[in-house]
Amino acid sequence: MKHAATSLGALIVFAVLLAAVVAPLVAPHDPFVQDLNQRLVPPEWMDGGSAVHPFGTDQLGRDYLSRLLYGARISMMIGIFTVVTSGLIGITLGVFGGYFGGKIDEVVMFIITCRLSIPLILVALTVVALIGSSLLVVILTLGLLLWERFAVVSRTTTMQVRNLDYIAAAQAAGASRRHILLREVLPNILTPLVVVATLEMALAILLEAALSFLGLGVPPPLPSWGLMIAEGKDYMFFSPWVIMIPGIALFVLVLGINLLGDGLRDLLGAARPT
Amino acid sequence: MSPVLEAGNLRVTFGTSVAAVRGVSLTMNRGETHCLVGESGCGKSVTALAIMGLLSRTAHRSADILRFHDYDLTRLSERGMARLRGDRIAMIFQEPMTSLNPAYTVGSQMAEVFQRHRRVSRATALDRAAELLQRVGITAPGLRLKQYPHQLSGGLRQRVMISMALMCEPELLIADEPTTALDVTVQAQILRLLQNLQRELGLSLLLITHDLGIVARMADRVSVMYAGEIVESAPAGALFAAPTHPYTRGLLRCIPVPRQVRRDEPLGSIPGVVPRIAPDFVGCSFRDRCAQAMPDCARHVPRQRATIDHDYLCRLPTDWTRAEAA
Amino acid sequence: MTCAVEVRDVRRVFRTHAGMLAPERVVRAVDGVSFALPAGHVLGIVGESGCGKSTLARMILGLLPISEGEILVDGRSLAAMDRRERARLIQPVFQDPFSSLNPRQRVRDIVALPLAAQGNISGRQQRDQVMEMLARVGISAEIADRLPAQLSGGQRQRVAIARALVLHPRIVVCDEPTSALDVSVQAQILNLLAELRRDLRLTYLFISHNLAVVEHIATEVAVMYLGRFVERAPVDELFRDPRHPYTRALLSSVLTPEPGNGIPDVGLGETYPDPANIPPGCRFHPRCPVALNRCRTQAPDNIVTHGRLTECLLAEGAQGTR
Amino acid sequence: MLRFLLRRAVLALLVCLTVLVISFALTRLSGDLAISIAGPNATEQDIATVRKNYGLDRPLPTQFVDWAVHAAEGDLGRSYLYHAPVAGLIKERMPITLTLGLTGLVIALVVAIPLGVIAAMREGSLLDRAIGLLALFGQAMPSFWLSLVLIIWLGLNLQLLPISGVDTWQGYIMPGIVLAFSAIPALMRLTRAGMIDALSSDYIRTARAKGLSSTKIVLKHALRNAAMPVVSVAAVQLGFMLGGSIVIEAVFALHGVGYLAWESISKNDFPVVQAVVLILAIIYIGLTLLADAMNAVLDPRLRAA
Repeated sequence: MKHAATSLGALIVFAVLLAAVVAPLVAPHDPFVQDLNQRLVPPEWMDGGSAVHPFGTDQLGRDYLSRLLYGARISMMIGIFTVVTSGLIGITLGVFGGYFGGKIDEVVMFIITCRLSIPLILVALTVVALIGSSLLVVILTLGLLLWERFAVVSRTTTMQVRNLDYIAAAQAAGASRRHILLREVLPNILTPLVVVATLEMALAILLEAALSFLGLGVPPPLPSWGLMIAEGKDYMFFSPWVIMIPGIALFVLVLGINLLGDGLRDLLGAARPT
Repeated sequence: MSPVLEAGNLRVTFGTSVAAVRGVSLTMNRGETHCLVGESGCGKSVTALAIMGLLSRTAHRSADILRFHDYDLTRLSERGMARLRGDRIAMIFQEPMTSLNPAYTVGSQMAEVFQRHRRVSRATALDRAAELLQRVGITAPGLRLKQYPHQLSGGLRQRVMISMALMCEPELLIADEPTTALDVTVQAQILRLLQNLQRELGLSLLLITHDLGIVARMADRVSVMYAGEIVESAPAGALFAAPTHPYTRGLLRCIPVPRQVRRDEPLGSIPGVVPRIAPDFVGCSFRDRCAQAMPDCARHVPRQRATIDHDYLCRLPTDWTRAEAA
Repeated sequence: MTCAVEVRDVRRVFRTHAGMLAPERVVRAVDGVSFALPAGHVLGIVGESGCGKSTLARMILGLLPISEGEILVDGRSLAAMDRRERARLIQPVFQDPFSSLNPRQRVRDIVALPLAAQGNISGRQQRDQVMEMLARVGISAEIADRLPAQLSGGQRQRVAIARALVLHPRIVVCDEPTSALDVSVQAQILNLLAELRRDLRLTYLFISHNLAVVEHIATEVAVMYLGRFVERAPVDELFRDPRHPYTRALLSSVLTPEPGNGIPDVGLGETYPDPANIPPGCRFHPRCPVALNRCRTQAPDNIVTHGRLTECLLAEGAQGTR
Repeated sequence: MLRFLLRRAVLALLVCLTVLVISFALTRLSGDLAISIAGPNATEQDIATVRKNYGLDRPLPTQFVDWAVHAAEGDLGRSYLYHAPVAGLIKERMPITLTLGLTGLVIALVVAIPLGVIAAMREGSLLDRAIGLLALFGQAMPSFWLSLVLIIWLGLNLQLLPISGVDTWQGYIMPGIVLAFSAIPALMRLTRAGMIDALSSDYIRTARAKGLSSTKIVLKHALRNAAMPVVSVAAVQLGFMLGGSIVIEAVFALHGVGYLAWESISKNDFPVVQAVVLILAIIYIGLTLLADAMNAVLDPRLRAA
């Protein structure tokens, strides 16, 4: 059962990734073309739906399936690029603090505390509002904000590894600091960091959706799932699918990433960072 | 006189692949110190936990006989077993640093066992605790009762563990490597204390250790364990005078003994490592490391008697050691 | 002749903090140790946990900065050496073979590390030297491709020894190299260490809490208590004629496998040594069975009698009674 | 000990100061603040007036020091939008956000701790996995979407609860549940991990060897030790929840501090944004200090020897 859950997670993530890559090839319509005669058409399986718009249309008559597929691109880009940026920042800080200790560690801890004490969503919203909303701004903002768990986990695991005798043996063997950090420390702290990466990826996707939902994330008419929910909000009482479809997509993707993370943790035998 | 504890063909398996204890039989009489000795992973601790009913849920225990006085432990419910534990059978563990709950005072942890089994007030229980702390050589029991475990040194914590085990005057005390985590001088103090208490209280002591020095100084009777079996069992004097199983003999040659060192002469050693034993293993588990091994050792091994109360699990005749010496 | 290792009044202080409301602890882990070890000798350092023996070892290996004092290796100051040079002279073997090998590297890469760190040895040469050293410690070629998790405790310790010796250092610091092992394996490793010392003319600093093991391998012994050497003597003399009361307590607490002798009374009290709180006067006096009043105030630092270091005010008198 | 407390206080002050600088710098990111304030239809003249009126023509360091000094005195400036002191606005809105945050935390603890304990006691069982899956669901649920779904379901279809505002206490239930959802997975996992650690510890084996009843072993010996990290994480989570309530306040139209901040960001009312960031940071720092203090009380090892 555990394996099944992991496989399911991997399958979901892979499917969304595939959808993101091939969206232009498989999308039945142009996601940006409005057709005011075809507004709020229900999905195929509901009364009044048709095979022309399998997932129906939105309030501007845009094909919902196409928008959903293009939306996958935004979520995956946000997830991947944010994790790369924040991972680089967080792991560098954490490993340096954990390995060198002393004053350097105090500075790292101070930076982490400062980051933790600034309210995440508020600051992200402010930055996007001030610089202007675009996909790149959202990625950079989240990347620069979401590194603290990488830093905390890599710091504590580095501190544990640092006290192990094989590090002392490498020092006694005359190995350079570079060698010790890259070859002795880093490979041995990677396992929990893989799990952190999945957690952060999920969080980044959710945050982008939340920012877009609040009107300060990815700008319209880009089909971000969060934005789709925000735009559909006013019509949700009579056309609930406009929020259900992107919401479920978001939920399933994030669940998939978390299932994968959980499975990786079990496979790699790492303790789950909290 | 009936034995305090009797185990016959005790077996413990974990899952389907690991047999930790494979048919251990032992008898403990009143006032006797029985040492179970062997290297790590030989099943000596699992044997103790199996007797106490403290195995994890993944373990499976079976036995032909497992009796404590008149209680058939194989049939006793968990609730019934809990009533015996801490009252008539007590146990102390290897790690005094982690065996006490860090969140409660020494007094609270000692009193709770007495309150549980004797249904007395907390004040009475604390008085009893103070009395026992004094008994194990702690000079300021009033102060110690109010302290938390982290405020005590390892030696003091082990004294606390011992006095906690003695709260209800048990008949059987199981001590699982009680001094392994302690410094040598403290180890000697704790063992001396245990020995004195055992004699004064007429305790039956099942002492589990890997240290043959401790065995020699403490034991009335010794059982040597290897790969889940008792390979040799004898009174301490007989075992050290005439070790018969090749493993026992090998083990004795491995220990450097102070003031008997002959420099430039290597210590005796046993080649190879302890094997992993599956439940369906047949034959002698020591045969791969044994200089005397023969083809027949892959078949069932008989338990032989060297003398009336000295037995060993090996095909070799009792007098094979004379040939080895020659 | 220069000594392999010379230690001059070395000290190390640690400051730790347990929590928000706890006071700072100042631990004087090593509190003034001096000795000179000639090449080819084995100095056994014995003492109980927390006596500072591992801290001393780490300072000698250059892994831990010294608070005060000086360490010379092969006649030159350790502080002035670069890491490659130091690695060629002195190497460690640690206690726990489970944490002393990088779990992500194969045995051959672990043993090659000291060679690779030198930076001027070709890959082919590295490979040859690694395989030669592995063979020497009894590790076969097929094991060289395994990960540490696939080895037994004894095999791991052999790998650790091969790594320490692959650069052919002059000095090896063994920090409790057998205390994590079973007795049957301990004997194998002790025999190997003794054999390698003879063949490769090594100098050992051998740290252990087990007096019997030290007697077996050492040529001289230092007894450490709360950060200082309280007694130091050639191995035979120390075991034949221990002068410090602590040494005598240690010796009497060794339980030899002689049935019927019972457990000896080591004569030490209920107090335990705490390196954060070193008593004034003789640091051993609160536990000492023969302490006099003056032991409480007068520190017996560096008392040498008849060529032997014995940090005890009663050493002379004690000698007479034996 | 005094030195240590002093150190902590200085550190907390430094963090506050850094946040002050960051939040100030943040609002100056856009380049010319005056252009944003004056709005899209403003003329050059308007912008110049704004710049003069708000003191934005002074050098940045002067502006910062001026603002910081006033902030230290409790004067957080005036809102461009409400034309009222920011401090008063926040004070007025804070009770709603705090009530929401505490409601969320209480719901989260009431759900997470028992689930965590049960999962730990049945480690590896189907029940444990079901609870773990539940945590994953909670983690994957976008809170704004969950809010909308609850509004449709509980508010509209079943007509059980009000869909916006906090005119009655029932108004806090739905947003509280949504907010709790974000904290439950972490708290539950922590409880479970702590309980598993505790249950497999040597002192639990000792307690069993003493013959104690299983209820006593679990509740007295294991839970006490497992609860210690939960306390500090709960405090930290409350800090995150207050910061994260912005989304939920926006959906449910709760006029708390989060809503105020959202409004201000959308309408370029930067004195308010700066002040909210600062206040939330101070609350967070206060909560971590509180958590440390509570741990020191709970864990005898952290108390003075």
